[in-house]
Amino acid sequence: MKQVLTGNEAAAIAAKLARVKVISAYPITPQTAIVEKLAEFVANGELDAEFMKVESEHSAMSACIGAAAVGARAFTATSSQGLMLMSEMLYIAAGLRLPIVMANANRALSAPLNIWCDQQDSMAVRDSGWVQLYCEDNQEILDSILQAYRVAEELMLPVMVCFDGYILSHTAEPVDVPEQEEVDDFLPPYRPRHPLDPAMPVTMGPVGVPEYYQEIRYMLHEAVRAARDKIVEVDREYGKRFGRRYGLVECYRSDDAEIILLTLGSLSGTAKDLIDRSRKRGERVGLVRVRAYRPFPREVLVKALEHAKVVAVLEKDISLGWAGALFADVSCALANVEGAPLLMNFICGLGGRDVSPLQIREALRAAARAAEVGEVKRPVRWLGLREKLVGLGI
Amino acid sequence: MKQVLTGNEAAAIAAKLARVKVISAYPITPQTAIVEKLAEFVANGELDAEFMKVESEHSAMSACIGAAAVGARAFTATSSQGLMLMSEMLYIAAGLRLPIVMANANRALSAPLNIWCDQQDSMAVRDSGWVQLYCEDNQEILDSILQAYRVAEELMLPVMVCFDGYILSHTAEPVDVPEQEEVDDFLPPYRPRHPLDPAMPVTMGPVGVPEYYQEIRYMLHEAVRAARDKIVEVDREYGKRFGRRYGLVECYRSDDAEIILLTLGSLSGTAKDLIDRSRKRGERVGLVRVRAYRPFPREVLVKALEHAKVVAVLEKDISLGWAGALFADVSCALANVEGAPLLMNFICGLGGRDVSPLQIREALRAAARAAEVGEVKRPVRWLGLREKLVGLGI
Amino acid sequence: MVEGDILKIIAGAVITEPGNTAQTETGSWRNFRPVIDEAKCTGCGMCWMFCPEPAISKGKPARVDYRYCKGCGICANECPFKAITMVPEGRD
Amino acid sequence: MVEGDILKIIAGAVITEPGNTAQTETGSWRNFRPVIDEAKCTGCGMCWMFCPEPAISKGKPARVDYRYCKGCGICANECPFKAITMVPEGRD
Amino acid sequence: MIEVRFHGRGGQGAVTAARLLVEAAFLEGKYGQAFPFFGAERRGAPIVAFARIDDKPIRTRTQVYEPSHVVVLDPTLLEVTNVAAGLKAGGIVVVNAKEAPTGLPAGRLAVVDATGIALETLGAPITNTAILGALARATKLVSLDSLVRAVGNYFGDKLAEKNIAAVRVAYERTKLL
Amino acid sequence: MIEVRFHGRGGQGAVTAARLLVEAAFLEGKYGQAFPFFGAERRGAPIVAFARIDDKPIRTRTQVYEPSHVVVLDPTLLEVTNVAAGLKAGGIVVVNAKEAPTGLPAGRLAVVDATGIALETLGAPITNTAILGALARATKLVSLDSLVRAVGNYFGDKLAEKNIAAVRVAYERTKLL
Amino acid sequence: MTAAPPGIPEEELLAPGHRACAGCGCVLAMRYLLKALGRNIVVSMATGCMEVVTTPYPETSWRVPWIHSAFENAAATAAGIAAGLKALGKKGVKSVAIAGDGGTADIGLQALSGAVERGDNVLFCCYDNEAYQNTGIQRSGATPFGAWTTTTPIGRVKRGEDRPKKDVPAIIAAHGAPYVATASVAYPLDFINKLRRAAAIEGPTYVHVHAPCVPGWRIETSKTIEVARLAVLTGAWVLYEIERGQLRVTFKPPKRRPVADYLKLQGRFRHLTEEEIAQIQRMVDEQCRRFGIE
Amino acid sequence: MTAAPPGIPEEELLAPGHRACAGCGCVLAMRYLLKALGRNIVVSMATGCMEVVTTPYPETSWRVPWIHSAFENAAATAAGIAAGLKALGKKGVKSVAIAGDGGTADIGLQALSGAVERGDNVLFCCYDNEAYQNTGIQRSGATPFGAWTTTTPIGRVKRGEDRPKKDVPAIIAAHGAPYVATASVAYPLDFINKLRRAAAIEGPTYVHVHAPCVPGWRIETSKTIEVARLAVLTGAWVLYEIERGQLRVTFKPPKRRPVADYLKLQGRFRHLTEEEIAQIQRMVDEQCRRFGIE
Ligand SMILES: Cc1ncc(C[n+]2csc(CCOP(=O)(O)OP(=O)(O)O)c2C)c(N)n1
Ligand SMILES: Cc1ncc(C[n+]2csc(CCOP(=O)(O)OP(=O)(O)O)c2C)c(N)n1
Ligand code: SF4
Ligand code: SF4
Ligand code: SF4
Ligand code: SF4
Ligand code: SF4
Ligand code: SF4
Ligand SMILES: [Mg+2]
Ligand SMILES: [Mg+2]
Repeated sequence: MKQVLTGNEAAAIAAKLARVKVISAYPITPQTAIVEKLAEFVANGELDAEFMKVESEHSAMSACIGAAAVGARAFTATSSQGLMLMSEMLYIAAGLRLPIVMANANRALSAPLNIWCDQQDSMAVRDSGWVQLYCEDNQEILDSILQAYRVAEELMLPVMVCFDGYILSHTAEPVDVPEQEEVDDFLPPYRPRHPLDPAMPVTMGPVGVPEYYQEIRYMLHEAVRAARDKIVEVDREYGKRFGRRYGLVECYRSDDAEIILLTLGSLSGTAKDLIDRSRKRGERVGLVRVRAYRPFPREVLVKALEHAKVVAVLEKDISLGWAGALFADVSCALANVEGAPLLMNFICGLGGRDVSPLQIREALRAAARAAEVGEVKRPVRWLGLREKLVGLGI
Repeated sequence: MKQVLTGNEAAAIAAKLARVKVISAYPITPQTAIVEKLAEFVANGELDAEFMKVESEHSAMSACIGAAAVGARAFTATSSQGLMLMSEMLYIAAGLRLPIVMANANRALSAPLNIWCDQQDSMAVRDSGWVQLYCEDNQEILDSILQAYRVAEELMLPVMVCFDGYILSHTAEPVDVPEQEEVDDFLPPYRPRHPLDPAMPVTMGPVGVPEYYQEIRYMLHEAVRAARDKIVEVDREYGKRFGRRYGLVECYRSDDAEIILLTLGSLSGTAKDLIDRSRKRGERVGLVRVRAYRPFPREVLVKALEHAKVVAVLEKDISLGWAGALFADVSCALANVEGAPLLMNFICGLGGRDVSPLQIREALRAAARAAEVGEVKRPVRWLGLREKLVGLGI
Repeated sequence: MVEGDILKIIAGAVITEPGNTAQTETGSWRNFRPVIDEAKCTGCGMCWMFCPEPAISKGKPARVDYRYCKGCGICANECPFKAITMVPEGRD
Repeated sequence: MVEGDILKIIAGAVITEPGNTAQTETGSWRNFRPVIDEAKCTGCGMCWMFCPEPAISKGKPARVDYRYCKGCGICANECPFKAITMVPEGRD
Repeated sequence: MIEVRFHGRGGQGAVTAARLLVEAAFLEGKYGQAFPFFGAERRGAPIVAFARIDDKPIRTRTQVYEPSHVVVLDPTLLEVTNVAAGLKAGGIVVVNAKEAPTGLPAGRLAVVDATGIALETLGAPITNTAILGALARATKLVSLDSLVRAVGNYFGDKLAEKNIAAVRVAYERTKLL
Repeated sequence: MIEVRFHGRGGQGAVTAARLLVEAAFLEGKYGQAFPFFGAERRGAPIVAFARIDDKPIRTRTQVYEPSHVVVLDPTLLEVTNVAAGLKAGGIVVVNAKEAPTGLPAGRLAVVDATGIALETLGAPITNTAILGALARATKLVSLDSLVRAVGNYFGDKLAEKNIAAVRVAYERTKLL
Repeated sequence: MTAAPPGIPEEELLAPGHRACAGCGCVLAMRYLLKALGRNIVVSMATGCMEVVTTPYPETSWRVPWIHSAFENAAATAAGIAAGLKALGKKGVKSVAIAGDGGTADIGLQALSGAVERGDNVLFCCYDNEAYQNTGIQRSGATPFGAWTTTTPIGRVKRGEDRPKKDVPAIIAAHGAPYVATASVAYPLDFINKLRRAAAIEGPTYVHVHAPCVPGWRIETSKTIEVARLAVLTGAWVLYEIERGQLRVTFKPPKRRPVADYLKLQGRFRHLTEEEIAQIQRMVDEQCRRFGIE
Repeated sequence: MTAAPPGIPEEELLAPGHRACAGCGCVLAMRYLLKALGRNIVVSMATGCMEVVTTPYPETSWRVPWIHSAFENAAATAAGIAAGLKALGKKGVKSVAIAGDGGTADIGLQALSGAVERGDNVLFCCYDNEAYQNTGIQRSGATPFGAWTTTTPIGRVKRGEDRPKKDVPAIIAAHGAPYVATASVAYPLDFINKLRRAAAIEGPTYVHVHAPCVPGWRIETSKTIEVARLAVLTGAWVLYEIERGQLRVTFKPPKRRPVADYLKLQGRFRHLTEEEIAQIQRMVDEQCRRFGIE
């Protein structure tokens, strides 16, 4: 049934449809409404789950780890400072191979404190062994969370479903909510392989001595890599059942494009509108949106980008003093690729700065110039800075 | 005066020579001896500082923030889980532009728990706005910490001095310890610009609303970028005074090399010995060691690598499901560079796995093959895995 | 801070003008306005003591600073002498 | 675990053989060996109760499992009947 | 695509108003988007919210810079905010006020005493549903019927009835200037 | 480059022994590196430590796979560890034992009753300084004099004296087999 | 009391123009705190309503040196400040940490506990509005039994908060802190005196002030003080101090009013049944008995 | 006692071959704990000596389900386990958290406090060896006054730990936990009985067991039990339980021995002067007075 839902509501409903058993989360803007909604479901008896009001995000993730380890389907949600505070536990959840699903409403990092959208938070934990999916709209949030449990439980990996704070979390729009029975068919109950169970005692989280540690990490690495195929497989099945598919990356009018915008998350929508307008003017521009950012979909991307002259990577994060994370990863994917397109990086939308069509157009124009001269002078640029800014303030 | 010192001792002595005012740290292997040594200095009256025995690393960094904010020179040290637990505060320390210096004894991340060396920990916080220096030996640890305070205080940026756990932290070797007076000449007392002081009340860490946040981040980004020149400048002065210089990157027999090993930290030493041996056999191989990893020294690196046929990046970290962090960054630096060398990534030395000369030779051989065929098939490979490893364990 | 049309930001976003929220007149938030009956006011200071902004100055009579008063009505509720009335703001 | 020469690791490094440290005989750490005087031993069980490994079994006389006994000497110290003597291990 | 900006004060329900508008449009088979612009402000402080309505799915995610219409939930805002900023040519400003405010260009104004109506129908000065009645009347963006259904769906039984009354009464009493 | 492997038990001071060897070499103008190989083991468990000595700065940071010499601080280790593993041709095994242990290749063995000497000189079975005396004697890696100075620098006054005695006595009593 | 006590300093170190809700009890607590402690302090504040409403860049309401670093570490930051001041030889400047109940009882408890355990020279003030108000009224450890919040909603199977209020003052007292006190914004002089006593002690001291939140408690903006006063007059909130282990109740309500008088002004308790109210009355009675209040 | 009490179960759920130091008191505590609680538990253990020595991959000493996730979150992980067990309808399985004194009093306090505040069905056991032993003897909040550790060295201007031992049982009792108890490895039956009582309660319970560490306390390997017993016999460590607020001392030393008897066996107290010992004696006397011990 279609309903008008905010991104947060879509996430909460997805968790409910997934019949999560343990919810353990801590309030933080702009994610809080997810947890509030789930509290309501539980209070009303609509969802039969343990709702844990933990005292911090570190404990939120720790409790999910405990719950998943005994074999309960666990869910949490957070943002920004919350994600940072639990970052130690993210690596551990992945290392323990526990299929936790987390919604992250993307928000800027302190200091200064800022509750608005950018993607610095989830980017900061991109090495952790979590699968990361970035959503473009509220429908995708709901669908991705349901898919996430399948991927997570089949590969024994945690999955983070990321979506832009406020821009999606607080925006209401029509979302198709599947029926519970259909979801139940798609997503069977979690059957853990080696749960903590007195009937069959196991030890989890031992000391990984140097004789074994690297192999254990390698297995985790390969499992995350295997998620590429698994995401595609699950997505295909989901598509058959529910009529919606997303894939690892989405290619939008990019087949014959000379200039390709590479994006993550909600700004892709605005960019697509702009692409349409540019196409109308005969400009050969297109867009590729990375949905599965970890594992990084190298092969698909190389294919999607290989015919472009310039790829302009727009992203809402920055490895301070250097470049955007997506930009580095795309560069890495295209390393050794002969005739690879020129690469440009546009940092934008930090801390809630609106990414206006004007800014995207500026990126397109810069890319067009680069295509013309066949060279990129300043690979990393910032979009939407207030113009007259003085000094380093030092 | 030359003394036989472990890396941890060198770090502690450096902090003492820097006349740090507040030490706030939490024990964690393999860093603990730094703090123990400093406790001894303070207990003996050799160092006039407040020694805070905080209850966690999150508080260790928080206390450093408080101390630095009132204008006291602050020092801390950590590793691994400790770094992860304080990661939220790392972004905040940088955002507040506080010149804290931290020693990080590089150690693997849980799970599984592993107390041995790799560089996953500091890599995990590479976006945070901290300057990161990686040391090759104990002398460099001492020198880098002294340099770090100059860079930190002149640019109002925190600096992390990273060195390999056990491999340096617990290895004793000769270190030249400068005289206190010489250090005092090089490093004057910290003079904060806007300390928290009732005589001139300021507000630090406000809410960075969307109207300003992006500009504030941009300034931070530019300050970190400015650290490239500052590091070189301070290093030059240090060299004049103490006779030792390091620069942003170290080039070892790389000028005419066809194959260049790109490294971080202590494994560079082993690799240099190997390079010498290969050179003796007439192989045109060299090494480039990245000392300043953040800000990433793009220009110097591009120059150092431009004539190579293949660059083999050896690193002790992995963005799980993808590639090493240094590899992605080097790819990014070389993006758009015409005739850039082929790039290969070798993940090695995780969790204390010894990086033997054999492994490095394997990397060199693979690079040589790539140079021959002019193509890289599997860009990311693992060195030193125990051979017969089965499945994903799922 | 913006000076002229130039954005000047101190490193770390440090604010060096203590108390400069005073430049923002939150009186505009007000829906009801406290009006002091000067005859009834004894200058007891209770309204001053309990105003969260603060937007009342002590004295006989006490005086409301309408630039900041948000119209919460605490002063009226707490005035021991019922000297303050809240009247609707801005409409009509 | 290593089976044959193949390394088999379960995802997440889960260990499915509870108590398998027993395959590691820490008795090799021992410098002193507890020797029980069977005549004196009453089978009171105190040594069994206080052995940290555990490496003593209850009974009259109690019996030390030298595969695991690290030679700490607690049993000797706690035996109410002084039935246990610690003798240097391995040398001569 | 139609874009509507709602001006209110924190706590007055401007965000809900935007959402209800989108829900009503949705009931008519349209697509929509409702979203707030939140600041660090608390209740009482001026805030804005937005709604977008279109016949095809809405992909754009930027702020609304040039609204098609503007809705003002609280007359006191007229003094502290330029509510007509960026308003598109032909756009209508729907204002909660007893009488037509001055200073706003005539011919593009709809006025309703939403506060009075809310007090009448709900017994509380919560103006967000009443003003939607006025918006529907002034702009024809959605039908009164859809609006009534959307309000009905959103609120619990008792509240629904009262809010529907507010919508209807406001729809009737709106003055187009 | 000379590489020495020390076998001891956690808590016995094998790491310190390696370090003192390097300090002694350093006093002779050489370069050195001393480092432990730590496991999760506690005191009592077998551990190893390493020393490297060379005439030029030592850059290599790998483990020692083929030691030039081996030092065994505790005779009980002979039963549980293959102390001669990887030993280079011509390398010497210096063992703390009352009598020559069996099973180790002869001609490459130096034996000293370090425990006895330690009890004599220090009053405690801490063998790490005594065994260094034996190592110096057997391998000539460092002179007795440098060793004595290194030990003197490392320990506090009282302890220094006793440990120096341990070194000297062991140097004397070492039997080369 | 029919006149403001003369003991309340005139100087306003909290500027107007802050963005707190009309009628906010917590910002009043901040105002009193600054009056009590004066200019020679350095404030470390946790994330929360008071931080957010007082420092929208480029503006600040603070006329004393102030820093915010994170939510959970007000005490640790303040401990670093105290250490820094000491190391720099700056005498006479007090390090003051301020946090909401969430930043104190929950996510910030450990940093506070650590500072107290170490004996750091920090005055910690918790303003207790009984929920995470900044994020929109979620339950905290300090939320009282029975209260509605957005994470303890009133539904078919759950009816509001089901745990008693976490007793942070008792927990800090159990640490052996030299001074622990409770206060209320309805009793400013008592609050101010306690803060001054706390500040005068070299070492870790703790003052916990009860301060209503308009939207969080669902009260009328004008009732903030009335509600806070009723908490004390009903015995739902007890004003006391513990100095070096010695407990002293600083205000005994003359004749305790029924707790319903306190509850009924607040929307967050609207759903309570007679029975639930009786249960709360029993909890309050028990608490008062412990403090020797009739 | 001249015979092992019959109440001690025979079954060994902790396997030998673990890597603890010879004479470790803490691993003995683990052994007793498993005897007390049996097979129907799930253990969540904090990083620390006991975790490290019992689980060197691919080996484990645990014959019950066991997880280690991090240092500071044994309680939170256990709370998740309890929630998971409940959600899955697994009755009769108890969630047990174990941590050292560092993982309890310092870095793990908040997670513990949160679990207690929420009323989670978790039995938390702290084994207290009075320092961070796993990392090589650094002071923790639970390190006693006067003790040497590597971060409280004996130097010219500082002489060992200068703060009293953090009283975690009192802090947890102040949370209103239904059961809080102290124990000692020298009194295994007392310890076992308390664990069983704690496990039987549905809700958060806490048992704090004093357990010597050979290198950390600088004692002889054979003296572990003797030293632990002397702590109790001198009154330096008091065995008690608090059940629903009721304090009961479970063992009163017949005639208290001077605390010096306890201190002198331990190298960590070797540096103490007569005067310092007298000061410690006064602290112990004061503590015993509080507990009604002569
Ligand atoms: C690590 C972290 N988690 C969550 C948040 C989000 N957050 C900010 S303030 C706050 C609630 C504050 O509650 P309290 O301390 O009671 O202060 P109040 O807002 O009620 O004044 C929360 C949950 C955060 N900033 N950081
Ligand atoms: C976040 C974090 N900080 C520090 C450490 C290092 N660490 C591991 S165990 C330990 C000390 C444990 O002390 P305690 O809890 O008393 O247990 P014990 O080792 O004494 O048994 C420390 C500091 C860690 N693992 N994680
Ligand atoms: S409280 Fe009333 S009487 Fe007292 S000063 Fe204010 S207005 Fe005047
Ligand atoms: S109405 Fe409120 S804000 Fe205005 S003066 Fe009275 S107390 Fe102050
Ligand atoms: S303690 Fe002594 S008497 Fe008792 S069983 Fe053991 S050896 Fe025998
Ligand atoms: S010596 Fe120690 S380990 Fe051996 S049996 Fe006795 S108590 Fe057990
Ligand atoms: S939400 Fe509550 S605490 Fe926050 S400013 Fe408003 S009234 Fe004050
Ligand atoms: S260090 Fe102490 S606690 Fe750790 S295993 Fe050894 S004796 Fe036990
Ligand atoms: Mg609060
Ligand atoms: Mg401990």
